[in-house]
Amino acid sequence: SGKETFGSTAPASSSQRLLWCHCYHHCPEDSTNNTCRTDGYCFTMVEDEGGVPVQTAGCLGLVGSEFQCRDAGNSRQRRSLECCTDEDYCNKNLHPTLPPLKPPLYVDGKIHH
Amino acid sequence: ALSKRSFGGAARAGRRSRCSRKPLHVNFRDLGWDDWIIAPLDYEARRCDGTCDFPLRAHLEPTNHAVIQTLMNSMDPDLSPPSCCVPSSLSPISILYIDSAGSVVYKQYDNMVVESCGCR
Amino acid sequence: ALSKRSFGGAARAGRRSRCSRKPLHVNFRDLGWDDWIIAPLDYEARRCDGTCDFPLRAHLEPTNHAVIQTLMNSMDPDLSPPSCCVPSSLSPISILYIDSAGSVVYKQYDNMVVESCGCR
Repeated sequence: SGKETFGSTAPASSSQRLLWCHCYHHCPEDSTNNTCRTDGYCFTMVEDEGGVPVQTAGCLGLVGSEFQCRDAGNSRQRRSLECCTDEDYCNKNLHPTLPPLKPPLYVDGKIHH
Repeated sequence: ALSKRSFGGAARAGRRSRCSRKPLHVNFRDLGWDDWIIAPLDYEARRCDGTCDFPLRAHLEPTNHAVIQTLMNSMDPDLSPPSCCVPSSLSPISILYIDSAGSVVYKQYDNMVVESCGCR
Repeated sequence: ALSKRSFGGAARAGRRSRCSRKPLHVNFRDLGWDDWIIAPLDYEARRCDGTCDFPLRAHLEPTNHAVIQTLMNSMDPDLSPPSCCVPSSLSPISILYIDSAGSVVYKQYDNMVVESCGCR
């Protein structure tokens, strides 16, 4: 699931100012000190990887951000993503939590959902 | 020690790395082209490889379609494959060669070297 | 009877088809976006899929790099994967939606529908 806190300010690009974000795991090749820049949004995401919550963060471009920040409501991957744009490094203050586990479908007829 | 939430390492064990540039050394002699190419006889072309996972980062410059396709894939991989990691910007090289008339020619060939990769 | 040179049929048995457009129906309700998108609630986005085999045909508009990469792959698949079948031209759609301030907005989203595929 995704949450977009589009914030009061419009995305960076409309005022031609690029937004700095914190970046963990898969930063751009030319990234320094775990930072990146974008015309769109900073994000932080937590996803369930084999039972371990793994957090990543970085930059999303303005193109496609309305879709990515909302995420697919029923992604098979258990994850939660939040976007922000109000200030540089705003994703430092984002702490998404994993959505609850979906109850498994029991096929022996006891519990069906 | 890892915090309760572990930050993904550079490439988590067993997981294919994310879309990025990789080396690709092209040797024209190996291709059997040293009968018409004088120089260079090899060059670093690089290539793009790796996964295009959600969310597609800004530096991968995804199109709206690539974003939608990636979301459809995370909803149900059978619906659609993920978007593909391909060159998003390329640069030229110049080659000195002998043309079919036997003349020596020095020509720029566009889009020969990967400068950046993206998900499309 | 087959001539000495058999011309490949539309798709030789068991072989993945060549790079071309395939259907991809996107349903915004399935994506859980019917809480902000008013219309359309679904559209045909199409996608690109299939092999980028040598020689890369003209309609696939390969770059020089894609041609070189394809040749390297046919020389030795371990050297390089083939080039990838991706959208080469896309078209927009317009969406009527409710923005985060609660206003109804009608906006054109570029690059939402695949018009043609190419090898890159």
